[in-house]
Amino acid sequence: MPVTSNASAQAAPAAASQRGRGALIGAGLLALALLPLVAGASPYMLGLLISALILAGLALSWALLGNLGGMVSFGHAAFFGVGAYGSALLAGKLGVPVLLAIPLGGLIATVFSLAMLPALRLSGPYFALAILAYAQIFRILATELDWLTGGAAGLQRYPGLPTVLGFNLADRAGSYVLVLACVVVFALVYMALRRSHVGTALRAIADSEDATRVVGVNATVLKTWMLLLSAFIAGVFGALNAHIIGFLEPDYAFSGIWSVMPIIAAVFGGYRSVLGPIFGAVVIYLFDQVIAKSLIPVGHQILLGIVLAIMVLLAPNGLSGLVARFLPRLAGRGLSNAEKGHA
Amino acid sequence: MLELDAVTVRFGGLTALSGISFRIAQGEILGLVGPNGAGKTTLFNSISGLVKARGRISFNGREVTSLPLHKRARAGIGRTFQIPQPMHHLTVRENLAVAQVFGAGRYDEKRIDEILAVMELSHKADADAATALALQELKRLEIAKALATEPKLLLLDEVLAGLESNAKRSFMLKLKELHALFGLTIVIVEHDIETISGLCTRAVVLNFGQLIADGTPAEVFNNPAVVESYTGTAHA
Amino acid sequence: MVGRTIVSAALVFSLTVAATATEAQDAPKTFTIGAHMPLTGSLARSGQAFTEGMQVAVKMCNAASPKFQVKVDLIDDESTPAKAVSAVEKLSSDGAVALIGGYGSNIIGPASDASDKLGKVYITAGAVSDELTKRGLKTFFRINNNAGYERGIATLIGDLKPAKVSIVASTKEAPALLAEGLEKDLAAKGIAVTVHKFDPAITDFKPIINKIKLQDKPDIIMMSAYENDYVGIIRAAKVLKPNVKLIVGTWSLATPKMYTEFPDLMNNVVGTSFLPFPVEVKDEEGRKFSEIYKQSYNKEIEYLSTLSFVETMALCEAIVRAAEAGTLDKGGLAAEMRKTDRNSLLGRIQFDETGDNPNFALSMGQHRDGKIVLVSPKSAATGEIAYPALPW
Amino acid sequence: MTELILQALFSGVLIGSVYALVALGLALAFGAMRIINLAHGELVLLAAYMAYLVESRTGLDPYFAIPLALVVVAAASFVLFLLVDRIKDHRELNSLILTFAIGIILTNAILLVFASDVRTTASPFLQDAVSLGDLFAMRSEIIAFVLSLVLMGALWWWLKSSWYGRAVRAVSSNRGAAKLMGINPTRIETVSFLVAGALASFAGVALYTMSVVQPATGHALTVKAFIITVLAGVGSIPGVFLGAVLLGVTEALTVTLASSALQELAGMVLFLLVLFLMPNGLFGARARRG
Amino acid sequence: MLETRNLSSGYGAITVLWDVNLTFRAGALTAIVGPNGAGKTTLLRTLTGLLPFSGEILMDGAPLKGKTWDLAVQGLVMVPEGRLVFRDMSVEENLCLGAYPERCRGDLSANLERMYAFFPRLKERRHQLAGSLSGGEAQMVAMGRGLMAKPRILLIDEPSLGLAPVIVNEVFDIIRRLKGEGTTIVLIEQNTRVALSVADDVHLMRSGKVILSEKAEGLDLDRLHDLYFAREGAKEGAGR
Repeated sequence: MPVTSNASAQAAPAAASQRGRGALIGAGLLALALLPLVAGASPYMLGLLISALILAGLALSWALLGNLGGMVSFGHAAFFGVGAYGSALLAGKLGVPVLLAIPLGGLIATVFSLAMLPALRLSGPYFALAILAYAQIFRILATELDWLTGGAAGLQRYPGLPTVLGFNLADRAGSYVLVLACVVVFALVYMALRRSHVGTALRAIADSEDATRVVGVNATVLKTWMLLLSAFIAGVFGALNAHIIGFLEPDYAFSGIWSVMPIIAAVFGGYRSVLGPIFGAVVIYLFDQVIAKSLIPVGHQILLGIVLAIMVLLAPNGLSGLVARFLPRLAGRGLSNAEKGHA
Repeated sequence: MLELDAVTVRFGGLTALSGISFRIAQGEILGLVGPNGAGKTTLFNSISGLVKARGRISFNGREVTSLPLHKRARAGIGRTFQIPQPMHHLTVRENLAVAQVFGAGRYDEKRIDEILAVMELSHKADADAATALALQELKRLEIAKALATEPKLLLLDEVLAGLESNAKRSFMLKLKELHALFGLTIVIVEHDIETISGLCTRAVVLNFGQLIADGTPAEVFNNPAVVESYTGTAHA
Repeated sequence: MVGRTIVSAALVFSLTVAATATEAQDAPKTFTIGAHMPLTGSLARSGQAFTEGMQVAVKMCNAASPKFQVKVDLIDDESTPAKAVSAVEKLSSDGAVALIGGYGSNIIGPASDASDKLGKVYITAGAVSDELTKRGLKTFFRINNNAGYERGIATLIGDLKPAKVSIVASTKEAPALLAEGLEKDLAAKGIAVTVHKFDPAITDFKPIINKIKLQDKPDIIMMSAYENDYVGIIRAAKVLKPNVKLIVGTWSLATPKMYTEFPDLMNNVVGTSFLPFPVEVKDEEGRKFSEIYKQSYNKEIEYLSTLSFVETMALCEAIVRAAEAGTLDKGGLAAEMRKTDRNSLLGRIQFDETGDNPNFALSMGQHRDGKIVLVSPKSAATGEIAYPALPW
Repeated sequence: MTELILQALFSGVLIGSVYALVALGLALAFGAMRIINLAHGELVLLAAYMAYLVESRTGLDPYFAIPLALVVVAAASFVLFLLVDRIKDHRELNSLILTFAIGIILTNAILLVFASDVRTTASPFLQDAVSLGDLFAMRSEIIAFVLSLVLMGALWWWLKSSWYGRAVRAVSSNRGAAKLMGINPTRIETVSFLVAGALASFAGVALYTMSVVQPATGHALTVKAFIITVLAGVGSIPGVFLGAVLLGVTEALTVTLASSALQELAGMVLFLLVLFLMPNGLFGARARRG
Repeated sequence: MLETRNLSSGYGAITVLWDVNLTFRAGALTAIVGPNGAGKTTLLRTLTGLLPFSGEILMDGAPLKGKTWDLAVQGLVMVPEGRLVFRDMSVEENLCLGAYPERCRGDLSANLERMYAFFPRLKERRHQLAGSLSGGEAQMVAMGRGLMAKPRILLIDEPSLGLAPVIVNEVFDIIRRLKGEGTTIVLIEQNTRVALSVADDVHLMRSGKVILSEKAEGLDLDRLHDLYFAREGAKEGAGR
């Protein structure tokens, strides 16, 4: 099955200018992302940004499943935790190099997600909460299988990020660049996928599953791929986080935070676009940690709740939807397909 | 080319189709006739794989009875829906591209252009399917989408309903053109005697899920059972 | 629209933070101690108690030292490691000279690592895992450890010489660790032990207690858990009335607060405690602590507040000593910390090479009609243990 | 062993009866509006804190808090309905996210107002043991059990015999046809949210008397309630009751026969098995797959 | 008593009804016949407020106002096809729901007895779930439910749909009795002969337009069928 860009399917000049503008926006964003390094941000700022980018990766993975797969997950912590444990154990117990263990962690999360295939037949809330159940089950297993996972006491002596070519990935700047690179790579993968015929077909499934299937699309297989890919991405970021934090325990690795925050971030940023969840994660995380916390030291998540509620009610397409509405020329189709027909 | 043998469909206690058997030859244009609730759409659904049927359906000598939906599409069974179901958030061209890539297993832009031209949709190629198209255009898109899968058999569900007589006549010509151009075999659900007579060489009539007549349009519409199935018996 | 405002607000804010970071060290005689505590989520209670003890210590410290003043900057770490690490980094860049850490080894581990990288002294009373002191950090200190809890409880139980003990333990990290250690300790003393681990989510403990009642038939039920679990477990025991002689628990149990809130459940229950109640503090410091605490928070001192009071006092004193010696900004604080040797409500405080307090041992207190009587070890005891004795 | 199992069954039934109250509210709102209210557990929790407020401030029995809880929780439920009703697009997804957000808001609001301390009744009377032969329970559990049965009976009667109740069932059964009967579905949805709020009020007070509550408890309650509605299938009160008891008993038996650490696991596995293998739930009349 | 003026309506961007002008006389049974796709059900859905429209609908000379449920309360009651009963409720509960408008609630048991007298078969099955009924019985439940609302105008949607001829006769016997009681009825039917057997006025619809409006008495059935099937040579035309 050919998975090629359908850019050619659009009128050529328009596509070229679109691509040009896309590249320009991309370069601008990347420059913006590298600014903290150049400007010499404090380790604290970098630390915040690293956490925000981990969340961004997770939100991207959540949005991919939600947007292309048409499935809302309430249990992305399942993939995140499995990826974290997988990578930490590979590196800690088998001595696999950390940079190899991280993608393998993602792969292990993918393998575990195979257990969720029966859930693909479910719709809406049933799927969402079935995944939540998986996250709980994995958490309990991680607690109970203490010969492997160290049980409730967790894992703390496994390698951190290495130094590559004299570049220490374990320090703040290094970790930041690595996590940023991963976010960029997966965002590009997501974009390419969305523009491919498979991506078009997946959008079509969201419109009308029957109509799409009668033209030869195997909806189940495509959705399965999206679940596996989403699990892989979440697993990779779980693994990254594990090696940056240097400590794992079941309650942390499978914490509800990893299920909740990506939803908030993606909805806030606009889960139907690629960049929305990433921006959403960065903005929401910084808002929560820097502003909300200083306003309400205890219970500052109430502000997150309020922001989320307001976004769902007033701007269901999130930030990217708002951007597309107010700055249509700047945003173009690259930033958001969200507004089309969803208003 | 298509063979139905004792095809039966039940929903719970309700029998929607019972023991339907007939054949369609290569190149035929067959009219499928019957009052509301007779089982015409169910028959389409069971041929295209949307509902599970008992009995035997074979297509080009291959049994497809239990084949999943998308595999039947790839085998060459294309269909339209009575209420057009475009992929809303895709452009017209994207609609066709998806159908072609997945249904025909290849991507050929020339052919898409050709189909767009034949279906008179070229000017709308990059318009959003749901928001920018009128009903008649949606119906043409519905057919174009099916054509993009490169079907051998095309099942058309009331594509002519709601058209003015002139529009109907020109659309009939269009269907004949398609039939010749793409070497299709067509089954069409339609109520208009005029249309059936003008378009089809043969008509099959369903009522209460049973096949009650099979013959040339003239034969069929003069069959008292058929007329009665539409108009009912005078109440004594 | 909303989003854009937030973005710009966030940017402005973070720039301000970055700007103030460089100016913060202007005040010549006031030093900032950074602290991160869980103030939200299920551990918020513990964070709150820690914070209270810490604040009292700062007040007392400042009163005693006219030349140097200390203040505390507090950040909610939400019980998540990444946020604790961020907090350490933020506090440090805001000019904190040392850090006081929150609750749970999973938090303390990464946070103290970060602190070590920044060269800042980090002290905690909320992490008992042995792993933490095996890392060879030079700036890490703690006043309590799992070994101490284990020893305290094992001593008490060993003295009572039961034939059989059932341990009910939460699968959370610290309780699970303690239960594991105790199981070994008690077995070594020839006591038969069964452990019942439970998921922290459960609320109905009757099935566990019934199993203990009908299958284990122990002399003592030992609870390694948290407050909400204690209430559930003792309630279930009160309903099923297993034929045991004593109910023992650990942290946050033998406190006046627990008795005030759950008077029907607590009588005769034994838990870790440093002080009897009504407070009979022999030394001046302890008396003052409980006085100020009562004034500030209108309640009796709590177990966790006591812990954080002691660690904060030790830290403040070391800061003052280092400031006087002029080594504070030259990394001399860790050395000053190692010189600590003082008596406290927890007994003698010293820090070894790993930063651990080798003297840490626990007293056990028993609820007795609204009073708390220290019953073990013999050296600290203020009364005889009531045994057998039950809340019902 | 028999004694153990009998006690486990007994405990399971008692706790299950309160789970049932929690789940009924969720199921009712779901039936009428096809929306899973993810803030339902927080509504229950809100009622529990009202009980705490009344008990700690006035020294009265927690049951006296029921009127206050009814007012506060029904009001919260009503506001929640108004907000959910504003959602027009992608209702299934957006309503999930919205109610989820409201759950976060309520949890943190409770935390801000009531602090994170563990709360439960202080009444010695309610905590006293009651024994039925070899079976033991707390008095508050027995009261909650009876309360739950009475409320379920009342709800059953209401749905069966009152005009509003019938309308609620009609809207759940076939929204389009209900309109033709002169039923204004929006009004009926409002009513069902109010009734769900009322059930949550009772459930919360009962929970406060027999268990401990903390601000973070709400989410777990929602998940339990959802599991029960899945076990029960859509559309029957006895189904919800049996589903809830089944969950309670499964949990208690897991503790008794295996390990208490696996209790939550058992619930989740049961949930997934029923979800995957029995599309109609154990006792439900209708399929839930679209 | 009910009248439409230049009524157009449809689904979203899709117009199905084009400038429909119809008058339904009080106390009469008006049948609207036509092949499927003609817009008959769309007309009914528009009249009951389920679809937005342009043009006017007048009841007793005043524009019809309100949502579907308000119209039901005002006495404009629709009997949908039998599949739209409340399947998981009993027959009696279905009937009770028909009396939901407040003006009908008072004498519920008398009202029920009246229905059971009309449909003795339903009395036998009063406690059975409506979802388990046969097609004819479900149709009777739908009609009984509509009658419980004491309608001023009863709109019946294709009562013969999917029913065997014997059952169709039974259903139409009931409609004839209803008409005898003076209820104003609008009947949508593709089955022309049965429709004509009970109707006072007949309208033929095709492709969203009314192409024939006549009194049922003396109507030339062949001409009707020529128009119905759009047979060659048939001339469209409306005449009274």
